[in-house]
This record gives sequence, C-alpha cells and structure tokens, in this order.
Amino acid sequence: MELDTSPQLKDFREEARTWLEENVPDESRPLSSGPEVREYDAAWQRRQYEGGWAGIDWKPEYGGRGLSLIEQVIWYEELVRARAPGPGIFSVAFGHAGPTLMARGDERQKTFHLPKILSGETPWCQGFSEPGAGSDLAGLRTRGVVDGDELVITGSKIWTSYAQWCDYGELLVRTDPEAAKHKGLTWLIMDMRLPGVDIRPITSIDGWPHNCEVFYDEVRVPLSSVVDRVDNGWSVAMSTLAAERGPGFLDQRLQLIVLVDELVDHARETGLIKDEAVADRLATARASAAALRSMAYYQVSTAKKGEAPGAETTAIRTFTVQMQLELTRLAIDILGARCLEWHPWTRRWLLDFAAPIAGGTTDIQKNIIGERVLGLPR
Amino acid sequence: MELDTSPQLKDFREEARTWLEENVPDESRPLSSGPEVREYDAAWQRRQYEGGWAGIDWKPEYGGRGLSLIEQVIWYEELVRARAPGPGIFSVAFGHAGPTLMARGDERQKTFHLPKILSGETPWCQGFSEPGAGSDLAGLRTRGVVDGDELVITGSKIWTSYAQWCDYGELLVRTDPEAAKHKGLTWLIMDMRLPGVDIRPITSIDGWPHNCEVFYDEVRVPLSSVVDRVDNGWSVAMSTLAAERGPGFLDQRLQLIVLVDELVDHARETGLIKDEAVADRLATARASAAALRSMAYYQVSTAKKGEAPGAETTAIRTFTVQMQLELTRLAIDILGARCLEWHPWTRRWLLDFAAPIAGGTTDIQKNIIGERVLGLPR
Amino acid sequence: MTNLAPSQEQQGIAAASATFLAEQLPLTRVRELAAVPGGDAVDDATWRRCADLGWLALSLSEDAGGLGLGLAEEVMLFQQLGRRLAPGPFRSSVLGARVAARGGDAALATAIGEGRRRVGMRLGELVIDARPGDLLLELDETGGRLHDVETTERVEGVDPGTRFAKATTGAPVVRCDDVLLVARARVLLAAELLGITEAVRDMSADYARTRVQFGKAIGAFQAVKHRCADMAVAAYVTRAQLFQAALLVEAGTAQADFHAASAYLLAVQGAKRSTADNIQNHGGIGYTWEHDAHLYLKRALLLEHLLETSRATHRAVLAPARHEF
Amino acid sequence: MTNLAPSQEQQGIAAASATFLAEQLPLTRVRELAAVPGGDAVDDATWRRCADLGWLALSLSEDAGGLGLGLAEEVMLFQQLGRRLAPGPFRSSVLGARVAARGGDAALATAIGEGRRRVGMRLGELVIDARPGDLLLELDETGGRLHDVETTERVEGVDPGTRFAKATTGAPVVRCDDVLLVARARVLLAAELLGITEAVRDMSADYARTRVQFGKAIGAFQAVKHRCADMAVAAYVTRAQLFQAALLVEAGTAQADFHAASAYLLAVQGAKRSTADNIQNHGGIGYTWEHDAHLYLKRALLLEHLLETSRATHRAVLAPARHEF
Repeated sequence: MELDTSPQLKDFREEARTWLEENVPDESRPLSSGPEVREYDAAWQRRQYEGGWAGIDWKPEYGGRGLSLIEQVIWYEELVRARAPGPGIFSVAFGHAGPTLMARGDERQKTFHLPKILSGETPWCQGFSEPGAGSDLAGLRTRGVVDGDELVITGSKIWTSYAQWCDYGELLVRTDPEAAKHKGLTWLIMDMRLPGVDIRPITSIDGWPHNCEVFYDEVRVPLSSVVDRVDNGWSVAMSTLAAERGPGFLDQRLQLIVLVDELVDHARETGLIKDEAVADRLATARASAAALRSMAYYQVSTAKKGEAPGAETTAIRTFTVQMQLELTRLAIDILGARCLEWHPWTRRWLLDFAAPIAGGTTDIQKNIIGERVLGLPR
Repeated sequence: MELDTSPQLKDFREEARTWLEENVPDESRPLSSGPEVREYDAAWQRRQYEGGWAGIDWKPEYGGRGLSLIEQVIWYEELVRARAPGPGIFSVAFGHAGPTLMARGDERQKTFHLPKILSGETPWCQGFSEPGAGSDLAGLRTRGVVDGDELVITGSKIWTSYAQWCDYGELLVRTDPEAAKHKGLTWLIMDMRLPGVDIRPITSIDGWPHNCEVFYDEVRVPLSSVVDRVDNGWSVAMSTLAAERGPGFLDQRLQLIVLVDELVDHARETGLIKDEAVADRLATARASAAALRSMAYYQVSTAKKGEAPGAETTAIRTFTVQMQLELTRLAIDILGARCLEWHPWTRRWLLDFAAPIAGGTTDIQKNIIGERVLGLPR
Repeated sequence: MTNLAPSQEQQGIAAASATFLAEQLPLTRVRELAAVPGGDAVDDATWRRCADLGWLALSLSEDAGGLGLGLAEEVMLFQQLGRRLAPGPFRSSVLGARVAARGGDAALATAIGEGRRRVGMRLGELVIDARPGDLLLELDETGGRLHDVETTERVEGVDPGTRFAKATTGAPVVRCDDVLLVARARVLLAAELLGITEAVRDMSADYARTRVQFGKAIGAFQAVKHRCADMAVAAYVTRAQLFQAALLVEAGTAQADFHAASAYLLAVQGAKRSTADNIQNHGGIGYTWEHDAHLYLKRALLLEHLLETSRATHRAVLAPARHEF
Repeated sequence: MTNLAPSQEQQGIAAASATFLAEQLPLTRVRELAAVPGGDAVDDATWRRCADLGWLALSLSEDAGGLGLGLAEEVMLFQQLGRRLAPGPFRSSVLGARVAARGGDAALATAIGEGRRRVGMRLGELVIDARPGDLLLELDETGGRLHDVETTERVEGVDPGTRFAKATTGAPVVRCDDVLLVARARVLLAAELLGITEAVRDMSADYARTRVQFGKAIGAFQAVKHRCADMAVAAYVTRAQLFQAALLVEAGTAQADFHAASAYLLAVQGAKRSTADNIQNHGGIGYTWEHDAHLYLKRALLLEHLLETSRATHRAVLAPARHEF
C-alpha cells in the first residue's frame, strides 16, 4: 500500500482534465433508437481518438497510446469527473471485443479491427446469449458448420444490444454438436451486414429497443473470422468474460459516483437530507461509490501481470449491481410521486433491472464466488 | 369475511380479561437455569388449570374446557394483552406433545398424559434433532430395537430444551435401519427419568443452558409408549410438525406485539420516534405485529375441519421469524451503545438467533413453500 | 371471532369479476388501449358494462342505486382488478360515489355508480384518469371532495394502464366529512396490490417450473425458489391483514385506521419487492416490453405513490398508544 | 496511481501478528481469561510481549520510541487483531500513544508504546478495558484527551473479550488537537471489522464444505452458498476502501475523513450481516456458547458502537459537496 506521488501521473491527470474541459460535447446523448445514437457515440469516440485519448493502455501498433492500466484508470476517472458521455454503442468493442482480440486474436485480426475500434469507425455487438441459453452459455445451439474455407452459421441470438447499428459482432456458435456441452464452441467475428443476418429489435421495459434478437440463416463467414481456433471458443469466451471482470467497464461503474452526487445535491437542495431514513441510505450509497473506485485501484494493484482477473474480482460486479439497484430505488423514493412521470431517474431505475440479469445473473455470479473463490461444492 | 358480534365471545373475552387481571403473577419468570423455572412455570400453569383456563379447546374428558379454537385464540390474545408469562417449560407439551397425542395417541396415552399437561404436572421436551441430522429429520440415527415388549433406545439427541427439568420427551428413533430414510422411524413417549438417560446442558449464545444434548444408552421403554405404531413415526412426526404450524404457539408469536409496543413507547419517550429511519422501521414492525394476529384469524377461519394446517400456513412461521429478527435488531439500534450491557432487549436479540434455525431452518421452510405450495421442483 | 375466510358470495364476486376481466379487459386489450395516442385507459362501452355489473356501487346504499354491500366485497373485486391490471378509474370512482352519497348528492352517486360520470384522482401536481367533464377526487384526513374537471393536458406517465395529466378544476361539487375515507382508500389500494403480488407469484412460479437452464427447471435453484416463496409469504400476510382491515374499517372501529394503514404498508412492501423479484426470476425476457412483468412493476409503483407519502401511512400505524385486542 | 496491494513488508506484519496471536492469544486463551471473575481481558505478561513486538508503536515517531511506520501498517495488524478477536485495549492504546506524542508528552507515549501504561476507552456512559491507574481515551471531532482512571466498577458486557466498567477519572493528562484522529480510529475499527468478516467468511465456508445434510455438503445449497458469497463480497469491498482510507488519512488529504467514514460504514455493515449469517449457516451449533460464532457477533456489535452513533459516520460521508477524484 502506497500513495502515488509521481509527478508524471499528476501531469497526465492534469492534461486529461484540461483536454476534457475543452472537448466534452455540450449536447447530451440523443434519447433515440435511431442511427443518431451511433453518430453521436462515434463522433465522441473519434474526438477522443484524434485528441490522443483513445485506447490509453492499448498498444501503439494498434492505434493505442501504449500507456499502463494505471493511466487508463485515471482517464476513466477524469471522464466521469468531467461528466463526459460514456462509450455507448462502443461498450462491447472496448470492454469485450478489443480485449478478446488482443488476448486471443491473430495479428491480421488485431491490425484490422483494433484501430477501427479506437477511431470510432466500427462499433461491435455481442452474440452470446440465446433464447434457450441465458446464463447457461454451455447450452448454446446456434450452429456453425465448416464448409470449405467458410463457416455457415444458422440459429438465433438474443439480447444483442445495438445490433442494428453495429458493424461487427462477437459470436459464439456450436461447431461440434457431438462434443461435451462446453466443448465444441467457436468464437468468431461476425460481419453484421452479411446476407442472412436478420435483426429484430426488442423493446425494453422503458419503451426503447435497447436489444435485438438476431437470426442467422445460413450466413457464410470466412474461416479467417474465427478467433483462436474452431472448437476452442469456450476458452476464448472465458477471456471475454474475464475482460468483463477487468477494469474495462470501469467508466460505466464510476458513473454511479456521479449519480450519487446528484442525489446528494438534490437531497440537500430540497432539505430531504434532514430525513434520517434518506440520509442513512445516501450515506451507504456514497460510501459504496467510494468503494467502487477503491476496488478498481485494488484490482489493478493486485492484478498479476499477464493473467486474467481472478474469480475473486467477481465481487466487484456483484457489489456494483446490488449498490446500483439500491441507488436507483433510492432515487425513486427521493422523487416521490414525481417518479411516475418518466423522470430521468425513473428511466435509470427501470434500465437497471437489467443489471442483475445481463451478462450472467447475480445468482450465477454468487455461485461463482461460492464455488471458485470459497471452494464450495457445486 | 365477517366481523364477529356474538355476545358469548364478548363475554368470554371479558371473563378472561377479568380473571387475568386478578391472577397474572406479579413476580416475573426467574432468569435461571435451575429448577425454579420449572416451579414457576408449573405454578402458573396450575393456576390457569384451577381457574378453568387450561386447554380451552382440549376435550373435557382430558381435563380441557371443550371450547372451540376461537376461544383458545381469544385466550391467547388476552394472555398477551395482560402481559402474562408464557408457557415456558410447557411449550412442547402444549404445542407439540398434546396435539400429537390427541391426533395419534391411544386412549390410554391420552387419558394418562393430557390431564397432567393441563394441570402443570408434567412438562415435556422434544427429542427429534440429532447432531448429524438438524433440518434433515429423515437422516436420524438414534436406534430403537424391539426386544419382547420393550424398545431399547441407543443414540443421542440434541437441542432438547429443558431436558433436565422435564418428565417426558417426544422421541423419534429409527426402528428399521433397512427401510428407506423416512420410513422405519418410531415416535415414542420417553420417560426422561429412566436409567441410561444422560442429560448434558448446552450453553447458548446468551450464556444460559437453554438446550441439552441427551444421550440414550440402552434405555428400555415399554412398547406401550409408542404412539401409533412402530415404524410409522414419520407420519406421527408430521402431525407434530403440522401442530407447530397451527395456532398452538400463537401466544408466543403474539408476544411480539408487546415487544413492538414497548419499542414504540421507548421511542416516544426518548423522542427517537422523530428519527424517520427509526419510525419507518417501527411502523413496519407494528404493521407486521398486527398481521401476526390477522394471520391467526385467517388461519383459523380457513382451516378445514379435522385437517392439519396446510403447507401454505408455513408462511406464518417464515414471516414471524423474519419480522422477529428485524424487530430485535431494531431494538438494538434503538438502544445504541447501551445494547452492550446485557439489556433485556440484547438478550432477546441474541436468543432470537435461534428463530431461523430451531424447528427447521428458514431455508427449509422456504423450500417447503416453494415446493408444496407453489409446485416448484425439488 | 372475526371470520376472515371469504364467504361463498364474496368468492363469487371475485370469480365473476375475474371472468369478466379475462374476457373483456385482458392485458392484450389494455396494451391496445394504451397504444391509442390520447385515448382513454378504458373505453366507455366497457366502463358501462363494468358499472352494469355493479362494480362501482357494491358498497353504495340501495337508495343511492347501490348494492348495499361492504368494503369486504369491494376488496374481493379490487384484488381482481389489481391481479389483472384493470385500467381505468375504478378506485377513484368507487370512492367518489361514496363521497357523493355521503355528501348528500344521491343523484351524482347514482350517476357515478351507473358509469355515467367517471371520477379521476389527484396525484401530487398531476391527476390520473380524468378527462374534461369527469369529476376529480381529492382526499385528505378529514374526508373527500369532488370537483368538476375543466381542462386536461396529457403527460406521459410510467403506467401504461393509467392516464396522467395536468388539469384545471372548478370549485367542489360535493364534499363529505369522513375520517375513515383515507383508510377506505388504503384498503382498496392494498387489495389491488395484493392482486399484483399474487399475480407475479403465480407468474414466477409458472416460469420457474418450466424454464430450463443448466439442465433443470430453474425453480429447483434455491435462489429462484426462495424468491418465489417470499412472494407467497407476502401474499399470505397481506391477505390476512387486508381482510381484517376491511372488516374493521367498514365497522368503523377504533383501530380501523391503524389496521388499514398496516394493510397498505404490508401490501406496498410485498408488491414492491415481488414485482421486482419477478423480473429477476424471468431473466432477460422479464425485462422486455412485450412481457407483462414490467406492467405489474409499474402499477405497483403507481399504487405506492397514489395516496400520499409513505410517512403518512407510518404515522397512522404508529398513532395508537398500543395494539388493542 | 495509489497502490493498494500490501507490500511484502506489510504482509509480514500481518503474518507475524497472526502467528503470535495463534500461539499466545488463541480464542481458547481468550475464553480462559474471560472466565476469571474480575480478571483482565489480557494479562500483563502477554500485553508486554505484544508491546515488545512493536504493536503499540507502529506509527509512533522514532523519538517517541516508535517504529515510524504508518496507518497502513497498523491496518495490517488490526485486521489480524479483529480476525482473531484479540482481547485488550489495543486500539485505544495505539490511539492514546498518538495523543500523548502529539500532545507533547513523549515519555507517556513511550510508556504506552512499551506497554507500561494501558489506555482504555470511553463508551457512552461506560468505559472499556480500563483499570484504576490506566489511562482513558476520549475522542471527539477536534482531537483526543487522556485522563487518569481513578476508580472502576465492573459492569457485565456482552463481549467476553472486553471488560466493561463505570469509572471515575481525573483531569486530562494530555490532549492533542487532531481533526483526523476520529478518522484514524474509524480506520482501525474498520480493520478489525474486516478481520471479523474474513474470519466468519472462512468459518462459514469451511463448515459449508464439510457439514452434510440431505445427502450433500450444505455449501451446495444456494441459500448457504450465497450467504457465504455475500461475505466474500463484503470482505473484498471493505478491504479496498479500507486500504484506500488508510493511505489518505495518513497523508492527511482533503477527503481523508470522507474515505475513513466510508470504510467504517462499509466495514460495519459487512461485519454486522456476515456475523449474523455465519450463525445461520452453522445451524444449532452456531448458536452455542462453545462455538466461536457468537464471539464474532458480539465483537462486531462492540465495534459498531464504539465511536459514536452511526449518524456521525453518515454525516462525515455526506459532508463533501462531491466526490473528488
């Protein structure tokens, strides 16, 4: 344990802060399900890229800045502090696809895709879940049949966010139906514009189509789209999910700090902070928000070089989800009857019902902690 | 649904109220683990018996008053209202053994035991759980071997409350080790003074020996002590546990109403009631306390004549336990640092850690509701 | 002793209303109505048919055109209205008819009871389910008032079965003093909330019995099973306290207010948690617009906020010096 | 960036103190000490040996006879003291030595650091771990004071590892102004609480791996598994925030108070829930005096109430206008 006092990092933070003060867009992200969300997110990503702030810890040969995870964390903090827009449609590209390609992709895949992600050219979506296989990834049934130098994909994927505005998808398909459940899967790069891809938006609880069901009808992709090798997709997917445990989504987690501060402000302005029941919950929320940041530091500090984050870091996600649910419910309670009028906090509360579900339910996350961290039987 | 307006019941309540005003002992129950607790409980039970208030809904041929369950509930309410002592050492006799004998005992057993319970002569204890079988009753291993007209009991039972001061115990033993787990058990009346019974008190979390471990070393009991028949004990035990779901322990549940009122009084006197966080929790506790009483009415109103209470009434116990834990923790929070000095509420809080464990854990109770009420798979 | 088991007749009210709602106002119809821009929560024809069934006049006295029944019977109806998320101003019209009758305007009471006038309700700075020409109910601790609604301006609200608006109103048309009117409202809302808790309990249990993950029906997983069990517990507790409160409020006994507030508090807590857990039990599908889970969540949110702040309910629960037996 | 991983040296402090406690002050010994009527929580010989190991002087400057280390190192020690429920006035003596040193009485600081004087602590109207002739620490938002303890009258307290008494004291012997002293105390308490959460997490997991019911180790049941997982989550969260707070308080940065209060709040909540759930996980055996589960529950209760009301902690958490990066 040691407080950092290096002038370089202090300078880096200052530099980031200054750039953000001048460059964070004035307009907020459009509340829309049309192509303007892609345009907005891409423009903001391009601006960061052109300013030299994209892929802080990605290698320079792929367009990154080649700094350490530490600078990346500082950049995330400054993004949040500046109330900058989040990655939006680029979430999967930065949090999932990029790290997976870096860890498991071949040189051609890396050279082609990583710079396009950084420059805001190609957003990615994720195609893991299926209607019959939510948390149970090993039960996937979408088929991939090798035919010459192509894979022919047939099946359907669900909960694919922003599928209609993304260029690429990370797709997990079953290539060997004879193998044991978690074997015989393949992780591939899907060009979402290929013939046979049929994207149908799914309207969420808040009335907006955040996700899609995507049908693949004999979609032919070149074998060169396979990451690592055919039938080794489970292991690649584990890299993807491990990346999720990494600090990749930190900027989104840290957004909760901003929301807590907004609630505290509001409670102070309205005098509600004098209500002990509100103050108690706000204090818990704020302490939890502080811990989100401390956990990121702790995770980075204890990460083993070159190793994926261990199962114990699943605690971060579990805690974040619980805190988030309590926080947005607190927002509802602070609003009182006004919550019934689609207040932004109401929308946020509704959206957060996805938090304990998407990307593996909280139930499963707790199983993982129980089994892999504490050694409890399955 | 109908409000009762019968003058008979009104008179019964008045009569009970008047008698209790004159007869509730002034001295409170001794805080002791010695024989004086038995003396105190027996004296109070005898007083009720002599006043004509024991076994309100038990048949007159066994010394009861022969009234309906409705009068019994009213009597319980009046006991609580009068801040009368609870059944103490007679809990098992009234809540378990009595109802089981009435449902499953033979005439000789009923005629011998029931009047002695009512008159405060013979407290009973329970010997179901074993060190290796807590919630998993089907896993019992204490053996009972038929030898002529005797059963020879060898094994050990745990969590037997007040074993050292009780005359009889309801014992569940394995008589057929070859049969399937829940078959081959026998329910018998154990005379706790027999040779070979070795009682060792277990000190609880609050420093008092509320429970015992009881060792049985070739204890010979006559076969006439068997209730129903040898190897049919599982079904008898189910009657015992069903009785637990009945209103038999209602007086103990309703005690929580008194505790809530004490907390509300205290919060009013200290001004703590103005603290919204305290008031919110007190309000929930008080509404829950009201519901304890309403649930008893609902249960009695919907009970099918002659049938054991259905699995859905497990909800009452589950709710009571949860409410109790929240309530005694609220008491701790209201006390602040004074809770560290063995305040009666601290003692109560500690004792209540048994609530979600004793008599089947809350986990198991919720399984029962899920499986038997909602039809979920095991 | 008070009998809390619904009588045959009371069960009949529940069964008949359930059948009518399933046939005439199923959730598919509620969704259709919600999709009409500027449309009513429920169409006039259906509203009149509900009135013809006596739903708005169960507890009205016979000289005000009512059926002369009580709050217990209304509870049986409102439990079904909640369970099936019936749209439209049922609760405010039933309470409004009572205000009119007790305020001395039997003709108005009859008009409301017959479905010729609808009564919306105030909700903070907005109103719900009120159109120009309708009446608007305002409740406080002393009783209720009805106003004519003059103009309304639609506002988007979260519950698709409820119409939100800003409104202007005229002077009170009729008022009545009734310190138990709020208690009555709490009981009706608690009945709706109980219906919601029961609905999501059954929805979750059905799904948990059939949805397979990791080779088993998810109801076999204790986390799912226990969330379902918690819903069953909440329903049992709420039902008992609700029925108790309905009888005590109808009889106007001393602790009626306390029991009604207790029922409402428990109903809110049960429905709040159950509707949220129901979404969790369903996973991704429970989070879609197409699935009904969110409709229950949103209606429960409405019913939680419809009367006043939770603090007023807490005050009513804490008001008596002690619990009276 | 701040490095929150304990260094080799810091880990060494934890390992050495764990070994010493396991050998010299195991829970069997704590129970023996508790059984002596009127006896001390820890005997003088053991106390001096702890002092000889430098435990009371880790963060004292070298001219006050200390080791010149910081709060981070104290956190490593106190985590172990919590984990093994060490009895005796460690926290108050460490803080007391600091008050003496910063209040200008280096000799007294040295005496405390060397274990020649012990420092008890005020707790509401009582004191803990204070004997006649000891010192008594009083903390408030402005700093700390040490008083001589004159007389004590034993009071039964719930934590068997702590001695409770009514006491009379003389005028302050020394005082120091230090607005971060309470923050420092919160960090030490949070470290003890983290140790408790980790201890019960491991105790529950061990039991859940081996105790068989219904034909399986109970850790296979999701209800038990998830309670264990919740403990692991609480430990992870608390650890991160605690280490962060230790560094910021030692450095005296602007939001030190906020971070310390946050760590303490999270530590209290985690230990409160974990120690209770640990009993539930153990079933009947966890409810016995003989089992250690209740000792953790009671120590956590003490640490929750030791400083002031939870409201003061909440105020400190809510004090800054916004979170500063």
